[in-house]
This record gives sequence, structure tokens and C-alpha cells, in this order.
Amino acid sequence: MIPPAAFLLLSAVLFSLGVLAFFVKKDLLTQFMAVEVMLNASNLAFLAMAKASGQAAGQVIVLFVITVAAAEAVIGLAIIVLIFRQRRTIRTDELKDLRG
Amino acid sequence: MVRYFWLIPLLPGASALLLLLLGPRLSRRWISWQACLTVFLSFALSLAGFVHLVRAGHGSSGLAKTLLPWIASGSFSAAISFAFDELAAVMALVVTGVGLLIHVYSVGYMAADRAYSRYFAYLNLFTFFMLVLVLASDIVLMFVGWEGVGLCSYLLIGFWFERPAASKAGMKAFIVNRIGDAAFIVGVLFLLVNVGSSSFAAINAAPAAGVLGPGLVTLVAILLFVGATGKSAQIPLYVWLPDAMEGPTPVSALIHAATMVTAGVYMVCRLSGLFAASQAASSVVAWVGGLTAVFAATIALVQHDIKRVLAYSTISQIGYMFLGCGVGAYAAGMFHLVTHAFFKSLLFLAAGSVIHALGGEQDMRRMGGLKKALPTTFPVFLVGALAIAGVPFLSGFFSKDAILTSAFAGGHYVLYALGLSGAVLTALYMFRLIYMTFYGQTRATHPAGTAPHVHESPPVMTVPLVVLAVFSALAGFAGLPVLLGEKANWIGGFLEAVLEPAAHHLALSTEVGLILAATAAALAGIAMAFVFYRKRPDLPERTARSFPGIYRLLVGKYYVDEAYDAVVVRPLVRGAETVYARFDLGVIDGALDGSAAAAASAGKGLNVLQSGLVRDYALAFLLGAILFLGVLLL
Amino acid sequence: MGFPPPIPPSVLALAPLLALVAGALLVLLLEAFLKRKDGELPAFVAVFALLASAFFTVVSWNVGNSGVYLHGRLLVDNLALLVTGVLVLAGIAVILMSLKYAAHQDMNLGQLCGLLLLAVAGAMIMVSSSDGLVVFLGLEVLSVASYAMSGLKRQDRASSEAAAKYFLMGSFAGAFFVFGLALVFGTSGSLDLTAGLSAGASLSAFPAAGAVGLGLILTALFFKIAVAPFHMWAPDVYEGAPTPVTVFLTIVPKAAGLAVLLRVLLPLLSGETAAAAVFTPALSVAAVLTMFAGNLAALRQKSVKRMLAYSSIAHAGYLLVAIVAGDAPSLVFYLLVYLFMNGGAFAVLVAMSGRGFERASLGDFAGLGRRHPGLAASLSIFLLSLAGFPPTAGFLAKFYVFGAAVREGHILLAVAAVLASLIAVAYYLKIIVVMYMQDAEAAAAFDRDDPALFLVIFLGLLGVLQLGLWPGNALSLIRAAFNAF
Amino acid sequence: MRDSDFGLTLAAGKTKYRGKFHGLGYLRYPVALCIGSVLAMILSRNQAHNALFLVLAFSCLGGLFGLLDAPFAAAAQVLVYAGAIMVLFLFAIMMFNLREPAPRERRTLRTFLAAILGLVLFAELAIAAVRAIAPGSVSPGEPDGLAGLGRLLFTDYLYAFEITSLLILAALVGALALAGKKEGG
Amino acid sequence: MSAMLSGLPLVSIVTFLPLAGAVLLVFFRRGSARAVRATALGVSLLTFVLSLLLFFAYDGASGLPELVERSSWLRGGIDYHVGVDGISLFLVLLAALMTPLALLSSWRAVDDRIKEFSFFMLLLETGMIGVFVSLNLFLFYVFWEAMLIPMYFLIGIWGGRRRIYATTKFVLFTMFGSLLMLVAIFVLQAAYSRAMGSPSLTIADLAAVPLSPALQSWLFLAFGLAFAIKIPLFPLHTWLPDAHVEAPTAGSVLLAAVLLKMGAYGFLRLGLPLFPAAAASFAPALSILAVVGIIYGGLMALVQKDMKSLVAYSSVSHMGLIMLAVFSLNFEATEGAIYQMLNHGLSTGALFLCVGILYERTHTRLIADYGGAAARMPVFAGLFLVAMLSSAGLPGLNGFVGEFLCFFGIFAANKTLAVLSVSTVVLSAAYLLWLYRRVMHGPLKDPADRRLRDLDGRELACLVPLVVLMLFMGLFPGTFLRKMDSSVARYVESLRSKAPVVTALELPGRPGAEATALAEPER
Repeated sequence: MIPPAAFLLLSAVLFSLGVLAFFVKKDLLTQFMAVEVMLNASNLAFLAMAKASGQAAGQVIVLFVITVAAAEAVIGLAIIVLIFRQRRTIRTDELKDLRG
Repeated sequence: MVRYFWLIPLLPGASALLLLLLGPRLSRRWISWQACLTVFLSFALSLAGFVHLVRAGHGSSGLAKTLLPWIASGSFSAAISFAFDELAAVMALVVTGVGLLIHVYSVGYMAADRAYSRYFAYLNLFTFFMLVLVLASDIVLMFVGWEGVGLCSYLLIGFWFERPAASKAGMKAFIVNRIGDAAFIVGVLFLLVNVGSSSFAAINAAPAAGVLGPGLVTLVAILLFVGATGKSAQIPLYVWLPDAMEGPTPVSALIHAATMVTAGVYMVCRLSGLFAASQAASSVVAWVGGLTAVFAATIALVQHDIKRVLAYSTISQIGYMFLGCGVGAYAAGMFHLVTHAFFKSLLFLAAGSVIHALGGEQDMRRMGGLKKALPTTFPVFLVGALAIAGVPFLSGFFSKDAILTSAFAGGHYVLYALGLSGAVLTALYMFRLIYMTFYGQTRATHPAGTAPHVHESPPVMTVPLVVLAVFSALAGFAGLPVLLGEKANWIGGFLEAVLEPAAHHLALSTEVGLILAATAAALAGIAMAFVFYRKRPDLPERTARSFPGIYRLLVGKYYVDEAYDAVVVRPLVRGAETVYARFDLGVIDGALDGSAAAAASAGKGLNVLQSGLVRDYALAFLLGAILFLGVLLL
Repeated sequence: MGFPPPIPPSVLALAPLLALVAGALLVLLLEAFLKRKDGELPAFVAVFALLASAFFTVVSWNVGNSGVYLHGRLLVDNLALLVTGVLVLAGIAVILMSLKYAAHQDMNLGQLCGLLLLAVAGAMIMVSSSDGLVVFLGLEVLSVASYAMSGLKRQDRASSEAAAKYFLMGSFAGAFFVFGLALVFGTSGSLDLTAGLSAGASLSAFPAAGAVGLGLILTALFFKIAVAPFHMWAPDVYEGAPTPVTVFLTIVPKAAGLAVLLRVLLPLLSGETAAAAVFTPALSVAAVLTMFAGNLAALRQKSVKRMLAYSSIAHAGYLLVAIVAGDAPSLVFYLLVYLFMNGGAFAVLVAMSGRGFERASLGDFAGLGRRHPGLAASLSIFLLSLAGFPPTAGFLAKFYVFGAAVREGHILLAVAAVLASLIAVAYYLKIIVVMYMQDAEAAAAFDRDDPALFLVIFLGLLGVLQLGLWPGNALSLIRAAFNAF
Repeated sequence: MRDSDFGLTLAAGKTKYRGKFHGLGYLRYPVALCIGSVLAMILSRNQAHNALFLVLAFSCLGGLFGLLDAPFAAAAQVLVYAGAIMVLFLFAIMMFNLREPAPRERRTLRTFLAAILGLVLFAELAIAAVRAIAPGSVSPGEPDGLAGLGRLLFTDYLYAFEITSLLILAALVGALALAGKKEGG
Repeated sequence: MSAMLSGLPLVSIVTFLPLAGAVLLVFFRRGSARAVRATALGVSLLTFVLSLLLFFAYDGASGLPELVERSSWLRGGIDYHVGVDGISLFLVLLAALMTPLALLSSWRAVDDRIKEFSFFMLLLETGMIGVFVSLNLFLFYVFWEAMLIPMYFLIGIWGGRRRIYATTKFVLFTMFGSLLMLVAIFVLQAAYSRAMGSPSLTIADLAAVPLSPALQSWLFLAFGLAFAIKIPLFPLHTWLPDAHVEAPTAGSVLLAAVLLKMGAYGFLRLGLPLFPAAAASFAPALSILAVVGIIYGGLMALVQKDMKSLVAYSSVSHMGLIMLAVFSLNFEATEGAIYQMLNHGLSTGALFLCVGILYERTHTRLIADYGGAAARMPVFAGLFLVAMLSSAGLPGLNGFVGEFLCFFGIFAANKTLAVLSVSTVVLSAAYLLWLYRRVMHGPLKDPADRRLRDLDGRELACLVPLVVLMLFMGLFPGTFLRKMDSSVARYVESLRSKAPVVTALELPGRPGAEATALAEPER
């Protein structure tokens, strides 16, 4: 029997890797993908928790989170498209008109 | 009529107010009459009161009147209340009498001045404050008069304010006086807090009643006396008086010779109970007086400005008065005050007549030979000079003798010697003045090169001179030496009701000896002047050349002004300037502006952090999250 | 309450939300099918929906409708209703401000109104639930709509940059929320943010995982409220977003986030619990950081809009003080006042804009006191209120918040807060200096035919003065709601 | 093996406790694959590859979900995430024509800091994760099955479910507003 | 009189009439300068007349606040609670008197944005009066802070070249102090409701809160800082010269005449009564600062090149004396301090008016640019002189009475400090006379300068009332002191009863001091 804590730990690893990816990546799209990793890590955590406490709710929550991720992806891609149309680039570091 | 004695100060006061408000619209004639008449009425009232007191004799309680409950707060109270006793009567008579004459004289002297009404307003105002000072029955009210006369002195010295020297002299007078007044205030505070009353009666009774300890009495007396040195131009605060000669000459006569400057003496006499209770304070008074008497006289020897000679003479003579008070002879001090008021105002007015005659010339080196040209002025000037020199049977002789005798009788032989040598000097500088001014050839020059038209003054000026001359000659008989009988010193007896009596009595022979010595001193001085300035006019210069150091010192007035400037005024102003620049603008404002700048640069730093890069924002986010979680985990 | 409620409580509880959603759908349909795109009809519909929502909120309040509905996912209580009121008012203000602005700036008013209604709905969902998942979903609705609104000036580089930054950072923060929620869920076995944790908090040792979970959730909320150091997106986004949207962003997410924060933390912070010992100092530090970061950075701004953006960060710090003090009435009052003064100030900024341009730099305000005395005076009053000068409402709001902090023993926090507001005075006054004490180089004429906007400014003034001088009604309402004082 | 030891084990790395890693049994392959593909995604500089690595990672996660008795979640994960969302991303990448790889990353202070902070964050999360489930509290309940899940979704979570519709509406309207075709030009 | 007035909320009317006037002004047309000026002046004059009614209606027998109006405003102890007592009455009068004069003085000097100017002046008046009549701490603070706004605008819009620096410094500096005071108010409020069970911010109630010594000290420091900045106490004074120099004449007049008094008033009304023990323990330190301020201000005044900053530093010096008197904690000093506050208001107000009159003619405030003005402006010279002498404390004028009472009280409390403080007698004479000499005396700087015409009717109307009052207050201080007596007695009594540290002024028993002093003949 694999202890749920192991999954939880894995989710922590994935979450941290997602955070790291967010910093390492240079364009809006990939950075958002990093956020997706973080969300997935959360999902894993939810399921591990649900498993540990024997609640089915965990699974339901995962569905919601996936929906949220999808919604975010929609709006995110729209924004990225907008940016790309204006600047012909989606490099995040180019976004520095607003500063100071 | 005597019931209305409180009108004595108020009449000139009202006149002053009227003149200040309406002055420019009134005719000169009206102004002259109003100003003189009100002072005359005051004089008449004073005379009536005086007669009343004389008639009532010893044991009369004097007159008192409270006009207003002035300041009352907690345990502090001071009322506007006047009292008219023997001392006040004598002083009031001097103030109103001499004041009246000088008012009259001024009508002629100032006839051509543009600010005629202002002049008389100030003069009346001065009379008002002086009389408040004299009649005040409590020390706070006296201080009102005390400061008020200072103000008038300021106003009148700076009467011709367009002249920088006059304006400066007025300011100097006021500020130097204020230095004395600060000490005076402290003294008054001691009295108020410790005696619990501001009335003179209570204060004079306090040492005897044990309310004031001996140490405190000395302290208070000295503090008050410091105030007096300011007002009465004694060492070390005399420096303003010579400069005060920038004012119109009648003002010099009234304020800076006859009345205001003697207020210090009057005050000491007023508080004779306090001063007498402290041997130490009395010694200080006596020594300061004695030293000033000689010190000022030596400076007077070498002055060329006729008014300045008289100014130093005034300082010197007031020194005598303090000497008298200091050795316990308050009545003698007052007596000298009275006689001095006559002859010194006479001298000033006569000098004014001379200046008037010469069209404003004050330098004696450009005078000479005026004896003939000024047939009235010369004799009265001579009378005044003889009186101040102490030539027998003139007023100055008796009053000065009374002081010197008291000093000797009190065992203050050094002081006596000082006084005697001062007497020699007095005679010397006075006759130096006489010879330089009235004798010899005229040295007057005129811009056009011709001799100026020297003319005698109009009667409105000469009549007061004559009156004063008569008094200068005869006033001495009010206080004949005691050796002529118990009642001979009438003024002493009269004032005894108020003042502490002089304690010592001398043997007849000693007293005669002292009189002779004084006479000899006066004659010696006159003789020296005759030799130096009449017989051998080259001698002064040669003497000066043989003692160049001393001569320079004297001409430089001992460089006291310069010393004050270098030691007090300049460092103060320079220091303040430095502190203003370094501390006020530098440190305090610097700290304020610095903290503002620090905030601004902190803002700038934050703006740099706000780089516009999402990566940096996320980094801050992450950092915050880690710290926050860390705190929660700990 | 003399009449039996005509609507069942659960429906009534949902009614404000439903009104908004219905309104949003209607607006979007109108937008999609109407021929004239520049008409103001969608805006009127949206305002109507907001008013309806407000009406239902008031009805809910009046009938004392409070309770838990929909399996505990919907919580209607006084905090929810009050904050809903603030949210709705903010929504109305934003729409009224946008009428002309949208046309001038080439924005689609219908889409703006639809998104705005959805965003307000999201915020409303957030504040009327203690369920972590619902709060998260509400937050996401709010966020997604906000991202879109920020970028609505499609031709404007700044606007889309704001949207991108907001989106990127927002989704990043959102992930923290979810992970936190997972941990909380795991520790307490429940999604409820208050019940499970307050039970845990009463234990002597605060459970570490729960704490971290809560910490992660709070982090996301801090982000939304723009608490330092999670605030750094805010100035850029506030500056780049269309001005009415900035008004929205500075008020609505803050209000919603704070309400949730309050709901979550209030049980933890009251009393001498272990949680209080941890959270109080942490929150205090965050509050101080926020106040100073906002105010200090604002000092050197050349753009009034950005200055006000920083100012709104600083105000988040003051609001956090109310949280630390655990004083709900002062928090809500501050929010209400903040709505008026901040909204008013930005409204003046909107009034400065015209067809195709915005005037937001300090120089643009030079001599405004002479050219447009009414506008300048209004902005001055708003700024003075933001600075906390009596007798404006801003003062009273600060008075209650800082007073509550002191009452709860956080004196140093109060001292820091007043010092921070001193710094704030410096830059608020700078704007006034420019308006009144400098002369304009060029007097540009601008459109003064915007009655809706001037209505907003007027109402803002009214609110700022009314709440400053006679706040009695509002205050007693709020106090009664929390049974405090 | 005690749960608390597990964290230590993993944290300490494989060198000392290599044997214990095998305690994961068959699970170690999907875990390794998952972590590996995320790492690959971090290291790769090609957006398309990134997306593909993520598809892989998410698929592995789907597998793990299944192991956690959440078959529906697993399915959704694979279908929605790996299938739909990531494809959308890939499509976007194509659309932007971002074929050339991102320029080589300079090791800046920021990246270094981010790595450090990421590590600290991981430590904190790990501590929380390890303490999240007290030993012995594991009480595997009966899996509800799909029907139960559906019931739950439409009773208990109805409100949340409805909110998601709002969310999607907002996202759609937003996307339309931002990226949609502009009327009249 | 009071029967006739009973029922009228006189205090509120006096307080808010200017505000009403200000609001009225908003509706005036832009161009109607004359009407605006006349209205503003009329309103402020009416306020002054009504404030005179206050004077007559105030009985002052009990020493408690009279003409009290109280109605609940907000919960938490915040009431609308106003009234006057012997300490505040005259400050209200002062504010009501100085405002019309200030308005009159700017009749010509301000010709830009007259409407706004008058608006802010009237607003300021409400603020000033409000501070003095507030009996509730909250209300006090509201007025205290609100007053900054009009002053900020007055300096910032109609001020001199460095007006923005000056006005920002003024506002930030004063706010720094008052914000800390705000925190202290919170602490006090909390302490009160904890101790008494129900909240109150009524000043009289708050004095009853038991506070630990340490807390009391902190609170006193917080309140004290606010007041000390306002006064301003050395070394917190540097905002004052800047503000004065840059402010328009009317602003300077009100700043000097009324605003500075608020600091001292704050100590009297709040600082000392609320925290008597702390006040007593800090009194030595604050007294020393006050003395330093007296001398420092005087010396700085001596070296100023600008007339206004000279008068400003003279204010530092004079307010130092007032502070010293306040901290002498006895009856005479307190009464003297209040009286001196009025005097300083009149004399410094008049001095600023004088400077303004000169500035209007020549547009320079540098002393060096003047000389011999007295020749062309004899009437002005006279009035200026009186104002100056009043400031220098010449006996017979008001300044003396206050100064002497202060000296007396200070002396009773601490002889050394009293002696040091007496130096102001010399210093004030020095800097003022020197100023006068340089400006008014000497030869005319520019004989052709025709600008120096003498005063016109309006300017006379500004200065003459002040000069008349100076004389009146110098001769009849009883009129004023009588109304203060019981309030001050009550105040001192409460201080002594609560802080045994306070040294009582022990005088050799002279029961019924006034009576005997009046009756006593000279011998």
C-alpha cells in the first residue's frame, strides 16, 4: 500500500517544479503551462487527501479545478493572442512599458 | 485741591494723548499753550501738595489714591495707586518745575521744527511717565513709569530719526536700559514673591519684619540697583547717556540731566528701608557711585562736544548722589538730586542757547569769545558752572558737601577721597568749558567763511534760564550744613519722614575742615582750568603729549563702547548668525529635508524594484509566500 | 419584517447573484444581436441588473435573511450582504463612468458591462461563502472577467500588457490557492475555510499542514488585495487598465478578498490562540509593508493614475490593519468610504480624458483649479479624504480602523499606520499643489458633456462628506450587523 | 515504513536509501516519468516540446489519479488536460509560429534566486505534506463510483457546478472581447 | 444678557457662521470680487459681534464651561459638545477679531481668486474657533486637523516664491505631531472604555481615567509633540519662519495670532489636565526647552534679514515664554500664559499687518531695502511703534501685564528659569527696535520713492482696533482676568490634586491679596 503521504510529497515536488518552471520560462505561454503544472500538482494533492480521508469530494474538486484550468487557458490564450498581435512576440520580458 | 493730587501725572498724560492723536492738526500756538499749561497745572498741584505736607508737619500720612485695581491674579496684585509723600513731593516739584521751564524754553528752541506737536507730545508724555514713576505707591506701577520714561527717552533721543546717529543713540539707550530693567524685574520678582506685596511700604518694612533674609535683601537691592545703573547711567551701563545727546538740547536738559536719569537715585531713596538693611548692597551703591563720579569726570575733561561734557558731568554727578545714598545719606543724595536738577538743566539749556546761537554748532573747538555775544546766557552759565563746581554758597556747594561729609562721617575715607578728587575734576572740566566757550577769540567758522551771526536767544528761552539760575544759586539754602543748627538742613528734616536717616554726626571742627577742603577742591579746579585754558592755552596740548597713553584713553572714553561691542554685541550677533546658518538651517531643517529626501529615495528604490518584469513580481510574491509560510510553520 | 417574505429564503439568498447573471446574459445577448454597437442600452441594462441585485440585497437584509444554503456552499450573513452592497455600488459607479469613456477609448461597452456584471457576480460569490471551493470559483470568475476587462482597450499596448501581467500573476497566485485548499481539505477533511480551521486553531498547537494550507490560500488573497510583497502587479495593472476598470480593480477584488480574509481570520484572531500568535504579527508586518511600499513608491510618480494606483495599495495596508484588529465594522466602513473617495478620485481622472486620449500625468493637472474649479475642488476633496483629513469620511474611516487596532493593543501598528499616512499626505498634496498652485502651460478643452460621470463625482462627494459628517446611519447599520461596539 | 520517514528518505536522495525508493514499487515509473517530463519541460527551450512534455506529464498524472481510486478524475485529466488544453496550447504555438527556440538562458541572479526560493518553498510544502496526514489516520473509504460522483456533483456541489458555468461564460466573453474579430474594422 | 441669549446655540452659531458664509460664497459669480469681499468681511464681522455676546453671556463664576451645547453625534463617546470657559473664551474672541482684520488687510493685497481666498479664510475661522470651543476630544481633533486644509491653501496659493515648500513643510510637520496624537487619543479612548465600561471622548471625562505612569508618559509625549510643534517649541520651530515668510499677510496674521495659540491651548486643555503626573515629570525638560526657545528665538530674530522671519522668530521666543509659564503649573503663570497668548495674538498680528502694509507698497520684505519710512508714514510709524512696544512688553501696554504675570508665576516655580526667561526683555527690545530703526528710521532710502504713502482708512481700520485693544488690555486687564479666574483656579486645583509633584506656589500668607493691595496707603 502506497501511503497517501507519498503522493502528497510528489504533489509538493511537482508544485515546486511548476514554480521553478514559471521562473525559468520566458514566454507567456510556457509560463502559463508552468501554472498548469502547479494546478495539476494541486489536483494530485486533492486526490491524495481524498484517498487518505476517504472522501469522494476530492475527485469532484479535481473536476472543478480542471474546469478552472480550462477557463484560464481560454482567457489566457486570448490575452496571449492579443499581445502577439500587438507586439509580434509573447516574450514576457518585453512587457515592460508599465514600470516604476 | 490737594485731594486731586492724582491729576498731577494725568494732566500731562492727557495732553500727550491729545497731541499724539490730533497733533498735526493743531496750531503751534495751541500746542505750546496746552503743553505748558498742563505741566504748569501739575506744578501748581504739586506745590499745593507740598505746602500741604509742610503744613501738616511730621507724622502726616501723606496722600494716597487708588485709581484702578490694575492687575490682580492669584497672589499677585498691583494697583494703579498714587501716593504723595515728602519724597514724592520734592521729586514732583523738581519734575514739574524744571519740566515747566524746559517746556517753555522748548517753545523757543523748537520753534522751527517741523514735528512740533510730536515733540511736545513726547515731552508731555515723558512728564506723565516721570510723574507716574514718582507718585507710584507700588513698585510695579513705578516700573510702568520707569519704562515709560525710558520709552520717551528713546523717542526723544531719536526725535530727529532721519539722522542715523540719533536713531542709533535712541535704540542704544533703550536697550541698555532694558538690560538694567531685566535685573530690576528679577529684583521685583524676588520682592513680590517673598514679600507678597508690591507696595513700597511693605517692601521697606520687610527687612525689619524678617520677611526678607539678609542675603536676599542684599541680592534684591543689588538687582534693583543694577536697574538703577541703567536708568541713571552708572558704571557699567552708563554708555548710552553720552550718545543720548543726539536728542534736542531741552530734552537733554530735562530727561538726561534733571529728571529721568535721577530716577535711579529716587528709586534707591524710595526703597531706602531695603537698601539700608544691607550693608553690602549699600557699599556697592556707594562704590559704584564714587567710581562713576571720578571716572566720568575724567572723560569729561577731554571732550570737545559741549553737550557731551555736560553728559559726562551728569553721569559723574549722579555718581555723587549714589555715593550719598550708599553711605546712608539718602537725604543728601536727594538734595544733590534737586540742586543738580537746577544747575544741570540750567547748564544744558544755556548750552542749548549757545548751540542755538551758533546755528547748531556743538564743538567747543569752534566756539570761544561768546561772552559778549550772549549777554544773558553767559552769566547764567557761569552761575551754573559755579554751582556745579561747588563754589561756596551756591547750591552745588551745599549738596555736594552734604554727601562728602556723610561719606567721611561714615568712615568711608576712600570714598570721600574719591568724591573730593571728583570735585576738583568737576571744577576743572566745567571751567575748561567756560573758558573754551566764552573766552578768548571766536573760532567759529561758517560754511561761507564769514563769521556766523551770533545772536542771543529770545526771551522765551532766556527767561527760564534766569529762573533756573536763581534756583541754582539759592536752592542750596534748603539744606544748610548741620553745623549751622539742627534745623538748618531743612530738606533733610523734611525728607526724614520717608527716608532712612543718616546715622553719623561729626564734630564741629571736622565738619568745618571738610567744608574748607571742599571749597579748596573747587577753587583748585577752577584755578587749574584758568591756568590751562585761559593763561596758557598751549598747556593742554603739551600735557596731552607728555601722557599720550592716558590722553588717548580718555579721548577714547576708556574704549568701553568698543569693548562692549567686541565682547558682547559682536559675538552675540555673529554667533547668532552662525547658529542660524548651521543649526537652524543646517541641522534642524537639514534633518527635516533629509527625512523627506530619505522617503523620496526610498520611493525611488521601490520604483527601481518595480521593474515592469513579471518575473520580478513573481519573485517578490514567492519570497513573500515563503516568509509567510515560514512564519506559520515556526 | 412585518410581512412574510414573498420569496423563499434560499431563492432570496441567491437573488442578488441571479439578477446579475441574468443581467449579464441579457447584456451579452443585446451586445451580440444589436445593430448599433455604440449604444448605451447595455449599460442601462447592466445598471438595472445591479440595482435589482442591490434591491434583493436590501430585501434580504430587511427580512433578516441569513443562513446557509445549497449544502453549505452559499452563506448569507451580514458581512456578505454589506460587502455585496459595496460591490454593487462599485459596479454601478464603474458603468456610469464608462459610458462616455468607452466610446472615447474605442471600447466595447456591451462587453465591458457583461464582464463587469460577471466579475461582480464572482466577487459576490466569494464573499457569500465560507466554502473554499466556492470561494475559489468565485475568485476565478472575478479574475477571469478582470483579466479581460483590463485588456479591453484592445488597441492600447498598456492595456493588453496590464491584462497579460494580471493574468500571468493571477493564475500563478490561483495555483497557490488551490494547493492551499488541498492542504486545508486534507487537514480538516472539509472545504470550509472557517469551521475546520477554527476547530484546529483551538488546539494548543496549530496544525502545520493546515497552517501552510491556509497560508497558501491567504497568499492568493493577499495577491488579490495587493498586499506587499504580493502587490507588485498592481501598479502596472492599475495603470494600464482602462480607468473605469482601474476603479473596479482597486475596489471590488480588494473588497471581496478582504471580506474572505476577514471571514477566515476572524475566528482565528480572536482570543489568545496559537493561531493568533502566529497570524497577528505576520499580518501586522504585511500591513506595515503594504502601507509603506504603497506610499513611498507613490511619492515619486509622475502619473496621477499610477500615483492613485500606489495609493490604493497603501489603502490595502490600512484595511489590513482592520483585519489585524479583527474589527469587522471598521473594515466595512472603510471599504464603503474607500469606494466613494477612490471612485471619486478616479472619476475625476476619467473626466480628464477625451476622445482617444487620457490625461493622467501630473502636468495635465496644472492649473486645473483655475480652468475647472469644480473638478479640481472635487478631486481635492477626494484626495483630502484619501489622505485622511477631517471632516471627510476618509478621516473617520481611518479613525475607526486605527482606533480598533489600538483598542486591540496594536499600538505600534497604529503608529506605523499614521506615519505611513503622513507620507501619503505628501503626494496627495502634490496633486493639489499642481492643480491650484501651478499654472497650466496649455489649457486643453475637454468634453464636459458626461452627465453620468458627473453624477458619479457628485455622489462620491456626497458620500465622502455625508460619511464624514453624519455617518450615523451607515455606522449604526454596520455596527448592528456585527453587533459590535 | 513510517510515513514520516518517507519524506526524509526522498529528501536525502537516493544514495543512502536507494533501496527504499524501490519501496514505491511499480509506482516509481510513472512518478519518475512525471517528474522527469516536467524537468524536461523546464530544460527544453522549444515551446512545442514543452507542450508535449507536459502532455506526457499530465498523462502520467492521470495514471496516478487512477491509482488513487479516482478513475473519473483520471479520465478527465487525460481527456481535458492532456487532450484538450494542451492541444490548444500546441495550436497556439503553431499559430504564433514560434518555431525557433527561445534564446539561451543566461544564468541570471533572478534564476538563481528563483531556484533557491523554489527549494525553500518545496521544503515548506514538504513539511506540510508530511504532516498533513497523521499516521494511522488513513482510513480508506469505499470508493463511491461514478454514480456517487455524479450525485455529489449535482447535489452537494450544484452551486459550485453552476458557478463553473459562469466561469466559462466569463472566459468565453473575455476571450471574445480580447481576441475576437473586431466589429467594423 | 444671558437670559436673553439662553436658548440660542450661541457657541455653535459663532463657530459655524463663517462656514455658512464660506458656503454662501461658493454661489457667487466669478467676477463679483467686491461682493465676495464684502460678504466675507460682513460674515466675519458678524461673527465677531456674536462672539462679543459670548463674552457678555459668559459668567465665569463656576469656572466650568458655559453655554454648553451637547448632542450625540456618533457612538463611541463622540458627541457634538461645545462650550466656552475662561480659558477658551478669549481665544475664541481673538480668532473672531483677527479674521475680519486679516480679511480687511488683504483687500488689495489679494486680487487673484478672491472667492477662493475668502472661502478659505472663513473656513479657517470656523476651524480655529472650533478647536477652542470643542469639549469633546474627537471634535477637537477634527477641527485641529481640518484647519490645516485652508491654511495649506492660503499659503500655497497666495504665498510667496517658496510657498509650496513652506506650505508642504507646514502641513507635514504639523500633521506628524497630530497623527501621533491621534494614536494617543485611541489609546485614551480604549483605556477609558476599559476602565469605565462605556466609551467617552468627553475631555472632562477622560481626565478621570486611571492610567499607569508609563502609559501616561507616552500619551503625554504624543499629545505634547503635536502641541509643541504647533507652538512651536524649540527645536521644532523651523516650519514657522518658512510658513510665515511665504504666507500672504492674512495668513501670517492668523497663523501667528491664532494658530500658534492652539498648541499652548492644547497643553492647557488636554496635555496637562489629562496627564497631570506625566506633565509634572516632563515639566522640567519642557521648561528648559521653552527657555532655550526664548533665548534662541530672540537671538535668531536678531539676525534675520527678512521682516517676516524676524517676527516669526520673535514668536518662537514669545511662545517659549508662554510655554514656560504653562509648565510652571501655578495659577499666576497659567493666567499669565493665557493673557500673554492674547497679547501675542494682538501684537504679532499687528506686526504682521504692519509688515504687510509695507510689503504692499514696496513689494519687498528685506529689511535692507527699507529706511526712513517713518518720515513718509508718520501715522503708520506710530501704530507700528505701539505694536512693537506691545510685543516687547512695555508697561502700560498689554504685553507687560501678561509677561509680568508669566514672570511672576515662573519665578515662583523656578527662579533660575525665571531669570533666564527675563532675558526676553532685553532680546525683544533689541531685535524689535533694531528692526524699527532699520526700517523706519534713518534717511529715506530713495527720496523719490512715492510709494510710501501713509495709511489709508482701510489700513487704519485694521491697525487701530488692535492698538486700542493693546492699550485697553494694558490698563484694564481685570476685565479679562476676572473671567478667567475661576476656570484657571479650577484647572490648577485639578492639576495639584492629581499630581502631588506639582509644586504649589507658597506665598507668605496674604489672604485677600487684592483687597489689601488696594486699600493700602503708601505709609
